[in-house]
Amino acid sequence: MLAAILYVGAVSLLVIGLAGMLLSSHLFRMLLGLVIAEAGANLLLVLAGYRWESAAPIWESGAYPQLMVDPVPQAMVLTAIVIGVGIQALAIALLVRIRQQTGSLQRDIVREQLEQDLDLELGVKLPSSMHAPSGEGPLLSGTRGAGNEQ
Amino acid sequence: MSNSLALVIALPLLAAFLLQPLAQQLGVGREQRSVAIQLYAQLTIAVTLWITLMLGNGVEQQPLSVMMGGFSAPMGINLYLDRLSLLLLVATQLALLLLWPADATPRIHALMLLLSASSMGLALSGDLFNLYVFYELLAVATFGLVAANSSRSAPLISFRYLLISGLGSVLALSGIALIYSHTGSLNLADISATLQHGDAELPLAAFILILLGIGVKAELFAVNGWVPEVYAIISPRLSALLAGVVSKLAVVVIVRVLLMLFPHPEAAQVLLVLGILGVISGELAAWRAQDLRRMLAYSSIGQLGMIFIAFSLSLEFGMLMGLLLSLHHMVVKPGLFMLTAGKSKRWHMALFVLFALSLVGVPPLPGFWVKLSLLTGLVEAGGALNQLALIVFLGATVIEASYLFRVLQNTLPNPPAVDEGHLTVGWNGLVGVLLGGVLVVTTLSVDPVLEQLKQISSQAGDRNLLISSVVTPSAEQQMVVERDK
Amino acid sequence: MSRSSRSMEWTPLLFSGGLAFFLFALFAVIPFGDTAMKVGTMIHQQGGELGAANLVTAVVLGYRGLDTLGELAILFAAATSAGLVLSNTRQRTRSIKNKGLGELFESAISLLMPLLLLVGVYIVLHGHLTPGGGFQGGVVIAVALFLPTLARGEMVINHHLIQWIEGGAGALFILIGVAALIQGAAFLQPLMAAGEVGRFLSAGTLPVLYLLVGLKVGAELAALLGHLVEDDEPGVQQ
Amino acid sequence: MDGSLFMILAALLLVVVMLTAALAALLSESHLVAVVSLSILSLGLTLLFVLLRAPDVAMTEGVVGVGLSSLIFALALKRLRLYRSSTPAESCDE
Repeated sequence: MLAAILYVGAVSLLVIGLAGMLLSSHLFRMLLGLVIAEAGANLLLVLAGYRWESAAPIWESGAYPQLMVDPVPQAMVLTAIVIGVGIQALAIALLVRIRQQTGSLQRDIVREQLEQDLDLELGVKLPSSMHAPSGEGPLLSGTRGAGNEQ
Repeated sequence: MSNSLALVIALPLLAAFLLQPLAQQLGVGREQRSVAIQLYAQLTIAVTLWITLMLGNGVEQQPLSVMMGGFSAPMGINLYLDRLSLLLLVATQLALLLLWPADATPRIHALMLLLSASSMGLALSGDLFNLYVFYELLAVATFGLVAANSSRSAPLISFRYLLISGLGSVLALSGIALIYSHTGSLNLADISATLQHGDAELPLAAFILILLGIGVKAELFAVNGWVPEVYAIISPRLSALLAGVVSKLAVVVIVRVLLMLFPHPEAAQVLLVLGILGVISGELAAWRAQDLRRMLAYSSIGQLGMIFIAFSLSLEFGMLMGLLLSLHHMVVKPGLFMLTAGKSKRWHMALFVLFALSLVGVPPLPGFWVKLSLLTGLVEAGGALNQLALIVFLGATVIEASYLFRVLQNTLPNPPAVDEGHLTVGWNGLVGVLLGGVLVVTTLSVDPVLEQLKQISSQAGDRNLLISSVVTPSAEQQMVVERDK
Repeated sequence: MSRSSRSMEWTPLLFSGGLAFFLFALFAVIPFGDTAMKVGTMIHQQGGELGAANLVTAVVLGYRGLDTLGELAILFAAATSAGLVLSNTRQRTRSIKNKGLGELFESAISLLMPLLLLVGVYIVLHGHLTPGGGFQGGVVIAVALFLPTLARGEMVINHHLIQWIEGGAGALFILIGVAALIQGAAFLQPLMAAGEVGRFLSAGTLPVLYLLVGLKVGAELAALLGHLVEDDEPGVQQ
Repeated sequence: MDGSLFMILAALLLVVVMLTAALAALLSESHLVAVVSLSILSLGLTLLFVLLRAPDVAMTEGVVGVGLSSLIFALALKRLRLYRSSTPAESCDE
């Protein structure tokens, strides 16, 4: 019973987070999705080290307890949590820059902007005529465009 | 002595930590400072190369397993150096030396050092969670390097890369949780020994999770959305490094996990299917691409798909095939990326033709032998999926030829003017020439190279050798190492 | 390739749906409460040899010290990257003068800060005995160092100092590992006598390592937070 | 006491709270509510870790998830102007 509740909780967090990452229309919420999924994965790791009727793996009144839970997954979760918060702060820094440059954090808007910028930078003609077969793109100008960056 | 293998990872980290404080102390001009820092960083890598070569001497007979902290095998973390990881390590170190970014800020140099440390860790580590940590370090360093680009879209591309990579690491972490609750261990060799008898469902599921996780860096189908964007904006040197070397490190980690932990046909099938999908999607997108950089990026997805197909074949044969394809791609792709830098000149075109011919598989270049042997391998393997892979593989070769020659076709009628002022070759061009040279030398000596690679792959595919060299000697080592208690 | 991004909406849905099914099916069959615990049992039996009363600390700094080193490197990479991302605008930055939180908060925080620092250091130094240690204490230290910035609304973060702390602490962690190597032992092998389990002065170099971890984590996080507040206001130059 | 009713009920309650908070973090209109929900999720996770005999992890999750992470997100809300009732640009930088 307890196992079912905990595993369902952990996996649900994982799935809700991943779905949020993939489906959100706002970049900030996508990041929140990642944080939720990480929480789920961390819970799974702790569950992997749990043992019935055991104490925390810490010296108690002169000796280690007879039965202890597994300390290894706990150490791994410590590492994972700290890694997670570092990445999270970096992501916020990136969001700040994105916001400065595109003025928006809506997924569709920034994505469109991104494709325009990339095409511009790489010297691809903007799709002025939709009839031009895409395979016949001006690869040459791509080469030169890249070369001109220096 | 063998304990100093840890320095290969520790020295770049140490250098990275100290780089910024030291840089502030330098009282020289901005330019000299930049040169000094680059020298400092490259010297560090050169020292690790030296250590690697020193320790790599006896690896032909017996792989080296070094325990961190002097603990015994499943309890502590071990580094594992066999001929395969030696080859990768040396290739990585050479690539880092050749492709180190010129005149960059101290922060970039620090990130490059972290990238170096993490890739060496990925090549060496024999512990599942430790691999995850190095994998994350590699990812975070790459985010920074991508975002540092002057391109306007750099932060957004980096952010998207971060999300995909984060998704991958969450999946990998759950896979590790699954493995741990099943085997109670994180050491690859130890898990391998444990899993030899037992049911296959849980390990298979864990393998899929870890595969998707680490597959992000290996440009595996379904988690490779970052590839075209990232390679479009980062410098050719960094593209060459990431596409050429780092992706292969991720591939080798996947293969290690596959061969050592889950040598089940189902796991190989998953790899095969994802490989086929990667080839199809990558090559088609490359064919439609409108600029050279993204074309190369997409084609790299396709070629990594082929590498996955190769590794999914039977153990001894697939290992060799995958290794051949990987090494070939490791030379050709950086070469092509390096040629996208700088003004195109006539000899650039000549080199481009050489690389393109080998990539497509025209005899007598190495690419031909590699593709031919994969072809025969797929025919011999039989089975519906393998035949599908065969068809896809042939189709992909045709498409590859078509888009690569389109580049030439567009270029040859109006060749770039010879600019007199630019007689200097430049470092990027020099690296391109060097890689071309490697290709030519390999063409001239196919047989001995193949012989070496056969030995490497047979050693890498030997599970029992791995288990015996990690789990047993470390117990003895623990007896030898005296701890003052 | 994704100009037709609308039609691709089903892919993530399918992906997460498939994953959900896969994961639920999977974790339903894992043993709970009596997992294999092979390494865990070994550490229960031998973990005391390191002299740490808290076995998690023994794992973090002893058995899996390389992971911790990697983790410090990741934080360092994140802080460096964040600095790189936000420093491009630094030239245009007007020195930020936010309103701050007002007099009352300021004095409250100036009382709170030393207290928090003390708590942080306490947590770090008892990491080998009680729950907590370098990471947790480091975070508390980082927040303590950062609070004045938040209260006064101006940057008081000394980047020079932080760089030295983050670089120096990380380097010392590695150098302690290398010291073991020079003595002929393995990299990161715990040095000095383990001592009596449960005493403050026990567990050899472990508390020293944890102190370095705490300093490093605190410095990295303070740097990260600093980068996040220091930059100019968003959307201004648009 | 592990299989006891208390433990089951506590775990159930915490899991329900956490899942609700997770959904709220992704679905709510306001970004502020989303960030607060995330803190609640972390708090639930912290208590769950205590229940699972992982005091070290609980402490980390408490300090990092409830404290630091919320601080970072609060800064982010400010920097990204995601407060629903945010003041116009001029009034922020005097």
